[in-house]
Amino acid sequence: MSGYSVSVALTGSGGAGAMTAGQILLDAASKAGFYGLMTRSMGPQIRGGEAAALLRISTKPISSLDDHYDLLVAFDWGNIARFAAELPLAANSLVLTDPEQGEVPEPIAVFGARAAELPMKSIASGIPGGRVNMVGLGAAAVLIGLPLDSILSVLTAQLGRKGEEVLAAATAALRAGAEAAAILPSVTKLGTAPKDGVVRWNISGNEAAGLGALKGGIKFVAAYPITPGTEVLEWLAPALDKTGGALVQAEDELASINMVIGGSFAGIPSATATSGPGLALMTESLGLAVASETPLVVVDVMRGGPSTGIPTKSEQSDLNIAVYGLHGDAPHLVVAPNSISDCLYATQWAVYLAEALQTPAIVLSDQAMGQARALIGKPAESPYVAKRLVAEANIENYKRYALTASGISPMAIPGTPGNNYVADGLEHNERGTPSSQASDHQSQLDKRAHKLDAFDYGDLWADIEGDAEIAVVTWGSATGPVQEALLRAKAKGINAKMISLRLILPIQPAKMAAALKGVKKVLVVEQTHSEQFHKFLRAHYDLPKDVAVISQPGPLPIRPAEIVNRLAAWK
Amino acid sequence: MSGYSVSVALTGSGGAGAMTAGQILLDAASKAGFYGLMTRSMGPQIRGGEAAALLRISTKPISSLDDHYDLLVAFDWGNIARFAAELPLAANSLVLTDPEQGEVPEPIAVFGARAAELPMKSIASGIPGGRVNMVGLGAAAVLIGLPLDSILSVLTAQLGRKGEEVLAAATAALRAGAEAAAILPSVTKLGTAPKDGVVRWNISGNEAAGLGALKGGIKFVAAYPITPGTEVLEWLAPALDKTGGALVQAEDELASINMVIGGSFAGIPSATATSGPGLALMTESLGLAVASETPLVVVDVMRGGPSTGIPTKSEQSDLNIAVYGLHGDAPHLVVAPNSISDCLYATQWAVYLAEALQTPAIVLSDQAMGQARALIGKPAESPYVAKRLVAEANIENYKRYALTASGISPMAIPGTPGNNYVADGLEHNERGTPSSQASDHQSQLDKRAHKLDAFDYGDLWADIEGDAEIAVVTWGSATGPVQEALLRAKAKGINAKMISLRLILPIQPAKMAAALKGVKKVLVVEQTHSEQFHKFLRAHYDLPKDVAVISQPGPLPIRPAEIVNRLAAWK
Amino acid sequence: MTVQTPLTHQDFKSDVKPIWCPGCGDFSVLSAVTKALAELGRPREDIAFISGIGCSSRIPAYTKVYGFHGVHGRALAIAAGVKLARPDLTVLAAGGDGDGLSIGGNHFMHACRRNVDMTYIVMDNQVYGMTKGQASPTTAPDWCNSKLTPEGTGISPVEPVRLALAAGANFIARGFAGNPNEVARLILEGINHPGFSLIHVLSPCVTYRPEQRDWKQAVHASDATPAQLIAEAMHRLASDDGFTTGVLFAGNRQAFMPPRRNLATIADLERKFAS
Amino acid sequence: MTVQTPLTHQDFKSDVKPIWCPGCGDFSVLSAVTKALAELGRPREDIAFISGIGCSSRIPAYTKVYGFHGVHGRALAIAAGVKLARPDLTVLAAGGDGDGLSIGGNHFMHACRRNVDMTYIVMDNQVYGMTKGQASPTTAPDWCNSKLTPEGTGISPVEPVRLALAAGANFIARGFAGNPNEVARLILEGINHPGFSLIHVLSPCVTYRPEQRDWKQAVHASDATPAQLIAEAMHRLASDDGFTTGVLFAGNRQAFMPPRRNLATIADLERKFAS
Ligand SMILES: Cc1ncc(C[n+]2csc(CCOP(=O)(O)OP(=O)(O)O)c2C)c(N)n1
Ligand SMILES: Cc1ncc(C[n+]2csc(CCOP(=O)(O)OP(=O)(O)O)c2C)c(N)n1
Ligand code: SF4
Ligand code: SF4
Ligand SMILES: [Mg+2]
Ligand SMILES: [Mg+2]
Repeated sequence: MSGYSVSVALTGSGGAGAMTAGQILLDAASKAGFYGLMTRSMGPQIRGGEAAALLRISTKPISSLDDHYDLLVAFDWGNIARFAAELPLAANSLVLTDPEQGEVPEPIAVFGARAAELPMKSIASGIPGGRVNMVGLGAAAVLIGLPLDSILSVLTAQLGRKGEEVLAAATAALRAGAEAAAILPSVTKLGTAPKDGVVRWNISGNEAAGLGALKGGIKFVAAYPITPGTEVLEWLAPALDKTGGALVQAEDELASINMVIGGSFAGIPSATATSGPGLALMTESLGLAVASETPLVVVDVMRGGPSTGIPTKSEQSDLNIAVYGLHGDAPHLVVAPNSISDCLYATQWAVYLAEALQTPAIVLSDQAMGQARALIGKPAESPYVAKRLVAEANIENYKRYALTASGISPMAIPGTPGNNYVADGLEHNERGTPSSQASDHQSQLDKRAHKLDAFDYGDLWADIEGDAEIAVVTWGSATGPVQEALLRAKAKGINAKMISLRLILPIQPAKMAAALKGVKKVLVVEQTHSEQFHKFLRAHYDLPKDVAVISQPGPLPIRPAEIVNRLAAWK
Repeated sequence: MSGYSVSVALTGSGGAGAMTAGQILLDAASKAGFYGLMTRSMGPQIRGGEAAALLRISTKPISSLDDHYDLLVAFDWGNIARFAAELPLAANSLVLTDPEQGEVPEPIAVFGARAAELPMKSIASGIPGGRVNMVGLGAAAVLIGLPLDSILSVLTAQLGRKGEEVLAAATAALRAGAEAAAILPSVTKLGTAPKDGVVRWNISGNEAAGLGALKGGIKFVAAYPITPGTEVLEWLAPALDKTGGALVQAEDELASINMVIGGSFAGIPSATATSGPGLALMTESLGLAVASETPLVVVDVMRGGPSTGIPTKSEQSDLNIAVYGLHGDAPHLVVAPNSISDCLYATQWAVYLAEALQTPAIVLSDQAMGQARALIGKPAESPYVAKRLVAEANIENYKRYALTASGISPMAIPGTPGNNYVADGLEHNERGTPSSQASDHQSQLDKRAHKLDAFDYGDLWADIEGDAEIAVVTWGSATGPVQEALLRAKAKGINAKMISLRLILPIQPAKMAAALKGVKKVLVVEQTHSEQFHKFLRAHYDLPKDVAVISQPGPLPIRPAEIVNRLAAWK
Repeated sequence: MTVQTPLTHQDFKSDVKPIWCPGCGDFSVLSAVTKALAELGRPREDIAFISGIGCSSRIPAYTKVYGFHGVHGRALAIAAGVKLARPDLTVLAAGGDGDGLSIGGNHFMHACRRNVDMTYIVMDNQVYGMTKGQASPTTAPDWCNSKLTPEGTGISPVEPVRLALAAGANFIARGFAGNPNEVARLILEGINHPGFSLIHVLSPCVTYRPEQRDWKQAVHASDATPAQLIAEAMHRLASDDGFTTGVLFAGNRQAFMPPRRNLATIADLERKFAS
Repeated sequence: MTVQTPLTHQDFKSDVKPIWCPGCGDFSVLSAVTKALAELGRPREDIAFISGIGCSSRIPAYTKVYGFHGVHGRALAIAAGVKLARPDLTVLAAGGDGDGLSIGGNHFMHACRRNVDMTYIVMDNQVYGMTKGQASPTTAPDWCNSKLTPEGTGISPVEPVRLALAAGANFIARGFAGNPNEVARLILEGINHPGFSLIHVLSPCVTYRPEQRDWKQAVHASDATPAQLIAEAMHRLASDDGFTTGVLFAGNRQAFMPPRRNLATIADLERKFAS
C-alpha cells in the first residue's frame, strides 16, 4: 500500500468494454490532475476475447504497476483462469462482481480478497442504451474517489460526435453505477490531485518511440507490421506524411531493413520498428549496415519468446539477439528506454548516435512499455538530433572508409559531385574496394570497434539513483518496479543504489566501474528466463562477488514487493 | 623448427597449377606413409586468380600449420602482396623463384629468407606438354626428401585416364625439376615415414562433417549453397542419393531451414549446412525448432565476418550468433569440432544429441578446417547415432509437450495412429494448444532448459590434456595450434593444461569447475576480433583472476609460436 | 478399434475452440477441409497440415490430423520438407494472403515451380487480420482503412492464381468461403491431382473488411472446362475478374520427388577416403 | 571543372579490375551500362547503382557512380529504399539469376507490383557462378553439371520476363550480352520509362556453362512493336522461346512514390498528447 496511488483492474470478455472503460478512467484521471499508468492484458482472439485494463492512478509520477489491485471490477468471468495470475489481489482488496455472472471463480477467490456484488448487467438493462462497462466505471470512480465530473467531461468530449442519445445513455449508466456504489464496502481512495501546473501528456510507449524517432530526425521508414511493434508504425505513418517524410509498408522484414539501408545510404535518416521474429530476420542485413557503415535505427518492441511465443505479452528476452545476434564481429549500438517517457528520449538519442557513428542502433523497448499508456508531465526538449559527418564535394581520392582518429569517416551522399564510391558488405580497404587482406580486415575491424568505443556518451549511458553499498542493476521496463521498490525500501531503512543501463552497447567499463565503486552487493533485476542480462553483465563488467538475481520471464511483471523482499533478506 | 615436419608453400596465379601441385604432393605424402595437412589460400576471382597451396608434411599426426614455411615455391609473383602475410618465412627458409618472373618482391623479401633461382618456365617449355607446376613439384620433392616414386605413382593414378602423352609430359617435367634441384641449397628434410600400419585417410573437414552427418543418421538435407559450407553439401548430395536419403537445393536459407524442420517433424533426421550470412537468415526458424521441439542439425562453416566479409577465409566469429542469436529464451545445442577428424565425430555427436534432446544443434566448423585436407589415421567408429524418443500408437490423451522428469517428451511421428497433434511455435500447454498463461510459459521454458541441462554429455564436452596450474582454454580450429604449442612449451619446461570445449551449449559449470580445479592462470585462445569466446567464458564460467587472451581475427591462422611466447612471458 | 468405420468430417474436427471472430470466412474453410479429408478416406495420421502465422494459419489446430503451426511465411517450406522426407503422407498447407504472398511470396513462387505433390489453400481476405488490419498484396490500392497506409497503398494487387500460373503451379482453383461444398470439392481435386495444387479461397474478414460480405454477390462459377495448357489458362485469366470459382488450370507436369535408392553403404563411401 | 563537357562511357568506368573470368558475358553488360549512362547524360553523382552478391553483382564497383554492393538477394529492396528516400536520383539495380530470382524472388515479385521508378538488370547465366556452379531458377531441369544436383534439378525453370509480367512490372525487355549496343539501348529505354523496368540480359558464364557460347546463334530480335497491354504481352510470351530480344512490354502504370507534404510541424503533432 503505497499511500499515494490506487490500482484498479477492469475485466470482461467479448464486447464488455473493459478496455474502453479503462481508457476513459485514465483520461478522467488526467483531467482531474492525477498521474497514472494503464496496461492491458488481451486474449488471443482478434475480437471479443477477454480483456483487462490494468490501471494505477496516483498523486505523483509513478514508474510501475503496484503489487496488487485495490479494486477489481469484473464485468464477467469469461476465461478468467487464463489471466488471473496477472490480477493479484490483497486481503483488503475489493472484488466487484455481478451476481448474474455467478460466484467469484477459484483463480480469483484464492487471493482471499473481499467481494461485493453489483448487479451491473441488470442496472444497465434498465437504461435505454445503457452499457455494463459504464455502470462499473461509475461505481469504480466513486469507490476510489475520482470526481465523477472528470469522467463526464471525458464522455462529453469522446461521445459528443456520436449524438446526444449515446451520451445520455452513457451518462445515465455512469450515474446509476455511482449511486449503487454508495452502499458498497470502501476501498483505498485517491488523495488530492497535485496542483503542480504541469501539462499532462497521455501517451503510450509506442507512440513515444515514434515521436522520438521523428524528433531525432527520421524522415523515412520502411516496415512490416508485427505485434506489439505495429503501433510505433501506426503513429509514424501519418506523422511522417504530415511532416515531409514517408513510411512504406514492405513485403517482409528482409525488405524493410534493406529499404532502410537504402534510404540511409541515400542520405536520409531512416528507421524501422519490429518485434523479436522480425528482428531475427533483419540480423543478416544489420551486419551489412555495420560493415558498410550505414546508420539506421531499429525499434524492437519485445514480446514473449522464443519463436512466435506470446505476441501480446511482455518480456525482455531479445537482449541476447540484440547484443550478439549478428554474425561475425559486428559492433553496433543497443539502446534501451527504461520508462514510457524514455521511449521518446532513448529513441531520439539512438537516432542521434546511429547517425553520428554511422552504424545501426537497436532500440529495445517492450510490450509492457509500448502498449501501456502513462499520464506524465510534458517531456522536456532533448538536444539530440541527427547530424551525420558528410563529405564535401570533389574530395580528391575520396576514401569512404578512411582510417581517422575518431574512427568516423566523412560519408559522401549521392548527389555530391566527385566522391562516388561503392558501399560494401565485403571486407574492404579504405576506398571501399573489396579486400581479403589480413591488414585491411584488421584495420577496418579496429576502426568499426574504435569509433563506438571512443565516442563520449556522457551521463546518458545509465540512470543512477542513490548511493549505497547495495546496488540494484537493471534495464528497460524492469526499471520501474526497481525505482518503486527502492523508495519503499528506503522507507524501511534499506538503502540501495539503482543503476539502470540505457546504453547496452557499446559497453562502458570505466563508467560502470565508477558507478560500482564502494558497492559490495549487486542485485540484478530483469524479465528473462535465462538471466540474459546477468550473463551479459558478467561477460563485460567486473561485478562484486556477492550477486543476487531476480530473473523471471513474462508475462507477469516484476512486482516491487519481490525486490524489496530480496533486499530485506540481505540485511 | 619442430624436427618432425616440413612445411611447403606452392604459389602461383592463374592457371599456374599451384593447387594441383599441392594436392599431388599431399597424396604422394600419404602414399609414402606420412601424415600431413594442406590448406589453401585463394583470391576472389572465380577462375585464374592467385592461389597458394600451404602444406605441412610430418612423420606423426599433426594438428596445426607451422609458424612458417621451410620452402616457398613461387611459380610466379602475381598479386603476392594480397596474401604474403599468409606465407611467413624464417631466415633459413628457402624461396624458390623463377628468374623470368623478376626479383623476389618486397612483401616476401622482408622475411629475410634465403632465395634460389630455378627457371621453371624455361625448363617446362623444353618439354612437350610440360607444365611449370610439375617442374616446381619435382624440385620441391627432392628438396624436402619426399621419394619421387610416391609422386609418380599418384601421377599415374590420376593422369592415367588422360592418356599416355599427358602422363609422360608430367613425368618428364617432374623429373626435370627434380634433377635441377640437385644444385639448389638444402632445406629441412622429412624424416623416415612411420611404418605404423595405420590406414591413412585423406579427407577435408567439410567432407568429414558430411560423413559425420550421414553416420549420425541424417537422411534428409535441404540447403542453399554458400562458401565455405558448400562442400559439405556437395559431398552429401551423392552420398545421400546412394544410401536411400535425399538432398534438395532450396530457394534460400529461409526455405532450407524450414524444409529441414518439416523433414524432422515428419520423423526423418534432417540437417543443413551453411555459413554466417545463411545462419543469420535461419535464426528465426531455429527459434521455431526450439519452441516446437524439433530436432535438426545446422553445420555452420564459419568465414570472415561481419556481413559478406571474407567468404574464402577463416574466422571463429560466428560464436556469438550461434550461442545467442535466437530471439527470446531459446536453449539449444552448439557443438564445435576442434580438428578435421573431429568434424566427423562432433557432427555425428550433434546429430545424436539433437535427436535425443529434440532441439536444434548448431555445429560450428570453419573454413580453416572445412577446406583443409588432412592425412589422418582412419577414424575409429563412434557409437552415436540418432535415436529419438517416439510415442507409440494410440496414447490416450496424448500430450506432445508433456512435462516429464527428463524434460524430454515422446514425439509422435506422422503416421502413428491416435496421437495427432499440432506442433507450435506459439507458447503452448502440454498438449500443444497455444497458451499465453504465465504458468504454461514458465513450465515450458523450464522444460526446454531443463532437458538440455539434465542430460549427461559424458567426457565429450571438452578435450582436456595435461595437468598444470596454467590452463589454455580454447575451442574449434584454434585448438590445433594450442596442442602444438603445448608440446613445444613442454619441451621448454613450461607445463600447461589444455581445455578445448566441444560442447559450447549447454554450458557445463560443474565439469568446467572440476577441470579448472587447481588452475591459477588461464590463457584463452580464439580467432575473433572482439574476444567472443573469452566473453562467453566470463559470462558462464568462473575463471581464476589471472586471465590472458590471444584473440585475433582471420584470415591469418594463430601460430603456435605466439602461444608459446605468451606462456613463456608468464613464467 | 479393429473394425474401421469410415471417418466423417466431424472426425476431422478437433476440440480446440477457434479464436476467429464470429462470421469469419475461415470457419467455412475449416468445414471444407474436414469434408474434403473425410471424402479422401485416408486415416487421420497419414495427413500433415502445415501453416504459417495469421488468423487463417490457425486452422491446423482445429482439425484432427498431424499439424505444424510454423512461423510467418514459411508454411510451404515446412510442407515441402514433410513431403520430400515422407512421400507417403498426404500434405496440406494453408495460410493467409499476407503469409503466403507477402512474406511468403518467394516460397510460393518456388513451390509452384518445384511442383512437390501437395495442396496449398490460400485463405484470401485482402488484409492482415491477425495484426489488426493492414493491406496485403491482394488489397486494392485505394483501400484506406489501415493506419499504416491511410491514403491507400497506391500499389497494384497481385492476382494469386495468375502468379501461380506464371510460376508453374500444376493445378489452380478458386473457391469462395460462402460455398464450402465447392471448396471441399476443389481441395479434394487438388489433393488428388499430382504436384503442387493451389486452392485460392476468397474468405471474408468480417472485422476489418466488412464490405467483403458482398462477395456473395460477386462470385460466379466458371462454366469452362479446366484449361490444361498454360497458354490457354493465361489467356483466360487475362480477362478474369478475380471472382470466377472452379478449377482454372489442371496441368500435367510430373510431381517432383527425388528417388530413394540403395546403391552403396556408408562403408563403401568411406573407402574413397583411404589412400 | 566549370565547363561541362558531356561524359563518355569511359567516364563511367572505374579503375577497379573486374574479378570476372576472361570471356564472361558480364563484361559486355558493364559496357552496356556505361554506354547507357553516358547517353542518359545525367551527372555521375546523380546515379545510384545497387546490387546483391554474385559474379554479376560485382558490377557497381566497376562503374563510376554511387553504388551499393549489398547482401545476397536484397538489391531491389535497397534500391527501392534509395529511390523512395531520394526521388531525385536515377536508380539502377543489377544482379544474377540466383540473386534476383532464387533468394531475391520475393523482392523481385514485389518490386514489379510496387512499381517504384527504377531499372533492374538481371544478368542471367542460368547458374550460380560465384559459388562455383549450382543450378539457379532459370537452369534447365536436366543440367547435370552441378555437384549439388548431379542428376539435374528435375524442376521447371522460371522465365523471368513472364514472371515479371504476372507480377506487374511496367517495362520488360530482353537483351543478350553478345550485343551490348542493344542492351545499352534497352537499359536507357528502361531508365526513361516510368516505374519498374526489368532488363533481362542473357549473359553467358563461360566457366560453368561453356555451352552458352552458342547463345549467339539462338538469339533473335523481336520484330513486333512492344506490347502495351498485359493480355497482349501474356499472349506473346506464352509462345516465346526465351531468346527474343527487344522491348517485350511497355505498360503505362503510374510509378509509385509517396507524396512529400508539409501539413504540420512536430509541435502540432505533440499537442495531441496533451490532455
Ligand atoms: C516475421 C514476422 N513478421 C510479422 C509477423 C506479424 N504477423 C502475424 S500474422 C501477420 C499477417 C497475417 O495476415 P494473413 O496472412 O493475410 O492472415 P489473416 O490474419 O488475414 O488470416 C503478420 C504481419 C510475424 N508473426 N512474424
Ligand atoms: C545469404 C547468402 N546465401 C548464400 C550466399 C552465397 N552466394 C553468393 S553468390 C550466390 C549465387 C550467385 O548466383 P547469381 O546471382 O546467379 O550470380 P552469378 O555469380 O551467376 O553472376 C550465392 C548462393 C550468400 N552470399 N549469402
Ligand atoms: S480479424 Fe478477420 S480474418 Fe481474423 S478472425 Fe476476425 S474476421 Fe477472421
Ligand atoms: S564464373 Fe561465370 S559468371 Fe562468374 S565471372 Fe566466371 S564466367 Fe562470369
Ligand atoms: Mg489475410
Ligand atoms: Mg547466375
